[in-house]
Amino acid sequence: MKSSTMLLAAPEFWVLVMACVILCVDLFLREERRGIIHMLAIVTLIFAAIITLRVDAGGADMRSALAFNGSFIRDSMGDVLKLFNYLVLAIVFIYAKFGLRQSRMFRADFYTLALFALLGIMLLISANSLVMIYLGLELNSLATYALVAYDRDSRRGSEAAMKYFVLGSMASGMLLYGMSMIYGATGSLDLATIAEAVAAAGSDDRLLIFGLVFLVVGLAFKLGVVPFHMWVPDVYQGAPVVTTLFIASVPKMAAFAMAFRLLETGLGGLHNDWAQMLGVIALLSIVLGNLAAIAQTNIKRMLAYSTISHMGFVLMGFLPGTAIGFGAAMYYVIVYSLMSAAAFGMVILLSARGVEAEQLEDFKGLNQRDGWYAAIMAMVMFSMAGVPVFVGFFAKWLVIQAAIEAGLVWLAIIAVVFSVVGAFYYLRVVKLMYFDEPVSEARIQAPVDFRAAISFNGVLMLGLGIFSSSLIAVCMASFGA
Amino acid sequence: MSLKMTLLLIPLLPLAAAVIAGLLGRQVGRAGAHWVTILGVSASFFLSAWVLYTQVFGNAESVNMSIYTWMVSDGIRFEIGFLVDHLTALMMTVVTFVSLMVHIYTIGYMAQDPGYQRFFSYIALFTFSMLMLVMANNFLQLFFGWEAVGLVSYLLIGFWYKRESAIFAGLKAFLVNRVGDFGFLLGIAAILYSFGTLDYAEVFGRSTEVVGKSVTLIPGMEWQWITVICVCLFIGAMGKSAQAPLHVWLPDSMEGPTPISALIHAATMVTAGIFMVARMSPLFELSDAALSFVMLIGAFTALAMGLIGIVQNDIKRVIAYSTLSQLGYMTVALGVSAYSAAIFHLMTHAFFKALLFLGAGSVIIALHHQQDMRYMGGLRKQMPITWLTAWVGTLALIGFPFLSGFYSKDAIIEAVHASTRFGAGAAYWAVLLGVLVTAFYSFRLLYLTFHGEPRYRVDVGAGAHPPDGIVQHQPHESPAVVTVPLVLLAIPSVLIGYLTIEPVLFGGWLSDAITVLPKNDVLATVGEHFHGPAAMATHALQTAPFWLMIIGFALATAFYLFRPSLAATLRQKLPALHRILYNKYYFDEFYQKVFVSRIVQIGNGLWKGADAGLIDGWLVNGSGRLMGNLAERVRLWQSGYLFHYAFAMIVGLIGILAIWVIL
Amino acid sequence: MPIIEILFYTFSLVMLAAAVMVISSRNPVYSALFLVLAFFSCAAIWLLLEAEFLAIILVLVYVGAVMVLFLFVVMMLDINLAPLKEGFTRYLPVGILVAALMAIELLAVVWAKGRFDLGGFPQPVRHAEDYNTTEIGNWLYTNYLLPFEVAGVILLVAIIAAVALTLRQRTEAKRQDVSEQVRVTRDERVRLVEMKSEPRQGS
Amino acid sequence: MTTSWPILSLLIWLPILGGLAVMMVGDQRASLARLLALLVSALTFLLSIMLFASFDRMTAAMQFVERSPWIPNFDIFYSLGVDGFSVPLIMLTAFFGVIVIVAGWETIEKKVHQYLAAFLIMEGLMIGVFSALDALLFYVFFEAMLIPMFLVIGMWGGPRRVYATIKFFLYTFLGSVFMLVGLIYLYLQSGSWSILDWHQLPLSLTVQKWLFFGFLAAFSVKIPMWPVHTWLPDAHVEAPTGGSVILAAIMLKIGGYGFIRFSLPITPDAAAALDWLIISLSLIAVVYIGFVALVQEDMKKLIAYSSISHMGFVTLGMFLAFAIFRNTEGGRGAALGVEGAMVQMISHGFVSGALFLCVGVLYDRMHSRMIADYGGVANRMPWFAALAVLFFMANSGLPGTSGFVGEFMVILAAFQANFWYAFLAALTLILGAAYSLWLVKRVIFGEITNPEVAKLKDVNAREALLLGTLAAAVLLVGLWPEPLVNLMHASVDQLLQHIQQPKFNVTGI
Amino acid sequence: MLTLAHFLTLGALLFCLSVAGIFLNRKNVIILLMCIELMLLAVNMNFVAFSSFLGNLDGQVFVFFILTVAAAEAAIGLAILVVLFRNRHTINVAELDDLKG
Repeated sequence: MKSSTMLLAAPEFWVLVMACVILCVDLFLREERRGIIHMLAIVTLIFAAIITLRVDAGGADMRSALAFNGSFIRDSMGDVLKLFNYLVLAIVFIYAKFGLRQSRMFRADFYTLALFALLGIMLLISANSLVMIYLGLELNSLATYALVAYDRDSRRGSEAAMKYFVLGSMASGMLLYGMSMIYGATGSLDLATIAEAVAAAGSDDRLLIFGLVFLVVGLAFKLGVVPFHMWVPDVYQGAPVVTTLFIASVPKMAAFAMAFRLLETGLGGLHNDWAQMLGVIALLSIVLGNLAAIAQTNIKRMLAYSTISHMGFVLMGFLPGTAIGFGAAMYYVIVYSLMSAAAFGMVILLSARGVEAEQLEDFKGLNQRDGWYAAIMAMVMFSMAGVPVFVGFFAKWLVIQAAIEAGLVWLAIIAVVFSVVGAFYYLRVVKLMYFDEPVSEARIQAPVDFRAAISFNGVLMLGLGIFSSSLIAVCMASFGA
Repeated sequence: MSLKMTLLLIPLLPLAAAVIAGLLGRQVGRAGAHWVTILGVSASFFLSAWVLYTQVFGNAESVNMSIYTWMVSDGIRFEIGFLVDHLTALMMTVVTFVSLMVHIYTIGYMAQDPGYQRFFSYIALFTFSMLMLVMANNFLQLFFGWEAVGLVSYLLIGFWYKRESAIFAGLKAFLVNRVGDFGFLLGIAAILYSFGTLDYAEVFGRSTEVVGKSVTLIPGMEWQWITVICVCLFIGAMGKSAQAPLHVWLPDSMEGPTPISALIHAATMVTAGIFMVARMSPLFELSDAALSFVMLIGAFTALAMGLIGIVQNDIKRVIAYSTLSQLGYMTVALGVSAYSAAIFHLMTHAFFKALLFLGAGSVIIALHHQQDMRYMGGLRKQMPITWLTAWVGTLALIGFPFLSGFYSKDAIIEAVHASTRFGAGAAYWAVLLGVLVTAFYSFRLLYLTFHGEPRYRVDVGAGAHPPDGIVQHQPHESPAVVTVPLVLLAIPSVLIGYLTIEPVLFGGWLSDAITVLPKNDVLATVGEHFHGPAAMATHALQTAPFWLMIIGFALATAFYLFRPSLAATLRQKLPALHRILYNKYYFDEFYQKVFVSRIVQIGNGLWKGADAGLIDGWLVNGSGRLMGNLAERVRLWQSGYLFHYAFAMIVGLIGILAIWVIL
Repeated sequence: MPIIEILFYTFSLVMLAAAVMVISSRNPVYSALFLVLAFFSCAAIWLLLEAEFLAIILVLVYVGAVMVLFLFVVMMLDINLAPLKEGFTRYLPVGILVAALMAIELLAVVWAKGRFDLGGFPQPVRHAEDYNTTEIGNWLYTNYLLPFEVAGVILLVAIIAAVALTLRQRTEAKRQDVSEQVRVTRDERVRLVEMKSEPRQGS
Repeated sequence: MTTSWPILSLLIWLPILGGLAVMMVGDQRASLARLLALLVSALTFLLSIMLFASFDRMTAAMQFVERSPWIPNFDIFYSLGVDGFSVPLIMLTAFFGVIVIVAGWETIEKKVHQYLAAFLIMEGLMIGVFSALDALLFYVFFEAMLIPMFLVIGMWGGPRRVYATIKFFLYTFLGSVFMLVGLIYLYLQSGSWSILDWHQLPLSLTVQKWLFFGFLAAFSVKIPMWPVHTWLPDAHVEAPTGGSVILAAIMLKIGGYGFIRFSLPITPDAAAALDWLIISLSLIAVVYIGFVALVQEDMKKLIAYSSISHMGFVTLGMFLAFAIFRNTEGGRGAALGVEGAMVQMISHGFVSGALFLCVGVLYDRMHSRMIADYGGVANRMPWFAALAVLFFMANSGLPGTSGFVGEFMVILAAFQANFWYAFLAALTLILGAAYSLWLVKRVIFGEITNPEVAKLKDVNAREALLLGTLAAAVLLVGLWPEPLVNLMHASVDQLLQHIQQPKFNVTGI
Repeated sequence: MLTLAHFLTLGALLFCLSVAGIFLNRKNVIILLMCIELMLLAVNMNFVAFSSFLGNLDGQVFVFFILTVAAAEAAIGLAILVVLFRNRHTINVAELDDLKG
């Protein structure tokens, strides 16, 4: 192995080093100077971005290359996703700093664990073998389990963590079972070799499909789609809002990457089979997620169900198995992360000291308290509902186009109908903010970096919508479309 | 001044006057309002008269010109333009003359009314609309004028908008007219369908193209296309000219101020239907069936409405029913292809009926808006001019020889007699009996109002709104602005028939506008026996109509002048007949029950049942509720129990395995 | 080689039985111990497959460390064991049904005709000389370098997470801070109060 | 004037950016916000007049075309252009842009800047709908428009505003997503998002039918047609005056415009095959809704129902063409129907807008919309009464007012197709007059019974200006529709030419 | 003669047992953690068997990683368990139902 190829993983190493640095720095910091941790974390992300962008300075052959004996891959999809990971995580950190301070939980653990989770995500994105997929996934998951239980005195937090942990472990057990079958059928753990073996074996090898089913289940759990979605609402609700903010944004991109790597890179030969499975799962998710969200009064839970339906939409992008389809799914997942970050950012913003603004009712009369924040939230909600000109619409459009391209017009129709059903509960939030009288007249206060971040995040909903071409182009280009 | 300018000024002057009086009413004041409108209308009248003069005596060519292109669509030009021939000129003159009289009269009649300017604005606007109607050279403009006069009529009937009955009457008038217009519009559409144009000249020029074409609108029934067109058009006329069964609005329209009853609901607007059919004679001539229909409707209206007039007590209503009856005569004339006779009667009727209405108005002013004849009587002493002119009007109406009504009505009866059209026999009897009836109710009105003993009491202290039968002041003759128009209208009521019957009916005077097929030309038949107006009058003494009129007169005299008790006795002897007549054959009740309340029922049913219940309640909100219920059910699956979650995952796994691996 | 088959079946049965006991045992301590038994049996089976290194690791890591941790936690938490088994039998039929269904599906694939018999997967060659451990060691530090590093990170995360979750610095607990004690000044401790002398009684 | 500067973009973005600027002005400086909004809307209206003036009436081709790439990956362009169908509607929109700003001048007190901004943004989006030539761009404008309206109804509306506005939003949203599926399908078939390209795209009859239903779902809700009209009465009733005005005057027209731009030219054969459906629904709307309107107790609801009934004429006029082509040789009347539908849309814009303003005038004074609360308004508000009667007369299709022209043309055209179509359509003459004038009778005329009515004051200068302007417009179109109709001849002819050509390849697909 | 199928069967049965354990166990969270260990064991069994029969060490290396991760997982799981017990004073699965709906 040439040592230069190790540089391909430079961003990962940087993040690892910095996570450890932060861990150590914290030991020598006094309570009131913890802000440094935050700054360090942001700096980590900024430099990670720079490094990611500069990795190919080494030469054109670095643009898409393998390292570590083929278990690590760098490609443009990975880079784009990683860059958005940094961006979203930076936003998350800014929101979280305020949220953690509000709830008096501002400790370095959050940053270290989140950075380790990021590391897991980055490895997962760049994984090119079953081992790396599993390890990346677990690194991410383990850090996330801990983050869910981050509020150590919360009944609900620990309940959620336990549920997440048990179900997550079970899901990774199933994933592993599937991997073992794939390994057995192809004799390799390397995705490229697997792909060759699959192509040679043809798509009617039952063993492959058998393994595929388990892989799909594992993936479905990670994405949180029906019927492997049960953890999503409980974890979103039970976890402290800063953790929910994290879970709901960054790891979704990793889940997408994992699905792409496993299904397309590895098992592309079985496209027909997994497209059918994903179609059914997507349909169930869209229907069930949107339905169940209607009945919620807790905004975290509502957004959780909405996530389920959004992930259903993401899966629709996989159906045609074409570059455009994957591009659409990737676009959707990036957009979703941004929307979700903004939505939970608003929840953090509204949380009074120590009390989370979990109830939908807490959004009442927001427009009268502060028009700008209400506008941001409204944009996020309309975007999630898929109303043009906000970016969420373009995401929905692309995945629906993918479904139609795959010949599944009926699925597209059901999806759009249920997106209308979904629009109802998003509208309800807008209704609460704009049409109802405020319960509390308390001024909404937030530090300037929070305000800047959430404004930026909200304006992105509109900006990425009106100028949607660049991001779409980037996503499509990632798959060569 | 060019002809085009003149013709433009004729309608536009009243319009301008209306706009000034209406929009700037407060600025110009009451006097300003009546001066400006009277000036406008009189100018219009003189110009019209000049146009008539040039048409009749100047041998001017009939004018057909376009003012502007309203719209071009689909290659069809919709124009606004004027067609001026003898018929139009005659109508213009009659309209502007009566309108002018009414304007002057209004100064006195409405003197106390707070809506003075508004009233003048309306009647000037009406004059404009009516002129647009009669001057039209195409169906679009005809329809425009047609609806515009309807609008003004609506506004004027409801002029006293605080009065519930008035605004109801206005609404009713408009709606019943709209029923007619519904047919009329279909007729116009049929014209466009058949000829591809709405221009009179072109349509009439190519009218024969549609002969022989037939159409099946209801399966199994084949109709002549021309009949469909004509019947549709005539339905419009039925509405506007208040032919049964669309007559119900006219009596109620008497809720409006009397001047407009005279102008709109007697002299001009209601005759628009007659005018229209006469104008369309090139079409109607082609359909015997349609003409029969026209004739029978007219005959029924002429007789049946006259009968109602016998038992009514409201002075204006009696005249209104008389108007209906006379309109029936005109319609019958149309139906037997005696279009000229219809127009002739239209003209004479305009004068004497306006006269009668204005006379009635004069009485009403004197009795402080008391309209019930049961509280009148003996007014001839107090109001000699009104009384005399009323006599003139009555005699003209009943067709007393030498007076205008005689010539026109007798011509119609003769024409019907001469006609061989299907149903002409029945029509003849109807119009004949109508003469008796006319004479009876006319004299009844005259006697009850002006003769006998006063049936009212003068009580100075009775207050502003005394009960029936009591007046505050001794009645006295109306001012000059009222009586002068009466006199001015009385003159043509007497003379116009004698002077014009020969050219109008038999001289082919209207032949530039009216087409009569030779086989239908009953007036030619009648004309064979015509030897001048005087001879006609003397000859009349030997004919049935004259004696029927005398009988009517005698009966009325007996019942209402000499032995008033007889009327009451008769009423008691024939209660059923009286009730039917008094209730106007229950037309209103029938419409109320069958249409109005049914429509409201349907509306409510559709609204509450279909719209709110089925579509909104069941489909729209129902799917909302369904989603809500499903949501509640779905969220129960999320039980909170870890083992259920795990179980769901396993079931999902098993399901996928079962479908994709095992099957 | 019947001996190998006998060994296989014996250990298999022990392992499955132990697994059944793990999930059905009333006392979590017993469960843990049965789990240990299952691991041991498994290690034995892996030895049959010539995976000595993993077999040893399994015993060392699992039985030696993880199971001890389990037992430690079970002991540490003062759990009332009595009600913890209720309802097990109530849901047993459904559970067995579903588990059986799943087993049938799994086995249907495993025993799909000829897929896993010796034709497709011949008996592995026995290695007499080379050590499985050496081989794995070689692979771990070459081909699997990155995963190996990541595995280390995962363990680090586990430590951090476990500490973060369970270490509690009770704010209400009273702790001694020597430097603070040393740095204390007189003013912080002593306050002079001037008081008027009490007026004499009865003056 | 040349097309060298992007007049359409200006028309779209001036109000939108102006709206954002108004929003920036903030809550505290309401009068500044008003002035700014008025300035922006007036400028927009001026621009629309320039558009009208420099529009070439002789050609059916798109004019003032702008085209630049938007989403190149999917061949989506920011492409704008207008023809004879869009220009009048754009003018109408810009006109009402000014009207609603003035209408809300004093009556809106809460969150003035947001109110004005919502209307300005909505105006820009609606102009965008009328000028978009790219289907996705159209869809974006089409949907985005819902948001400001949703907020307007919800924030400044009546007591049941939440129900009404959510119903409005979801109804319309549901309809339009079906269209989205259709649009995507068309893109995948043609590889282009250009609406004009789609006009030329051959499609099998079955596919056309599905697409037709997709479009129908969107536009029938928008316009609205029976039986998907039930959002309209609620939305109208609860919306603030300005909202009702825009809703009635412009938004409904977007449905009609959609039929002309999408359904007819893209799926002509399906439209021909299914014209009976549209015609039946239209006639049901005319008659059924006429009956329903008659018994309404709420003024706004009555006007709302009357709007539905009038929009029945629009759809009727558009879809008569096929029956006319079948039944007659020359196809005379087809253009009359389509142009009648267009005129009806414009006219209904003026009339219903004016009527809602009238109700607004009363509501501002009495805070009631119930007919029973009124009576004898003419006693206290003569000028108002005069104008209101004019508008109600226009609503009932009185010749000389704009309301007549469209109905007249459509009825004439309907007769060319089938006597009974014309017969049923003409029933509106009776029903329209009945509900309009019955309302007039109960509200405007009569003795004052409610002491509140006795305290009414006549229209002030602002209201008089508004209503007077509209009255002038109503009369102008009624007395001389030629300039309006003239605009669209070329486009209508081309459309009719186009829809006569079968698009499906009989042997293929 | 032992074939691969025998080992796979063992893995499959173990897998089913552990899964059944997870959803049958309604009282004790600790058992759930043990079931997870069993499940990983089943997977490991598959990998080792495949590895051996394929003559390819990748599977065994994977097992090594799985064991590592499983240990880490156990540590975190137990930590969560401790936190859970501290907060709720129970580890009864059926009582973990604050979050639902």
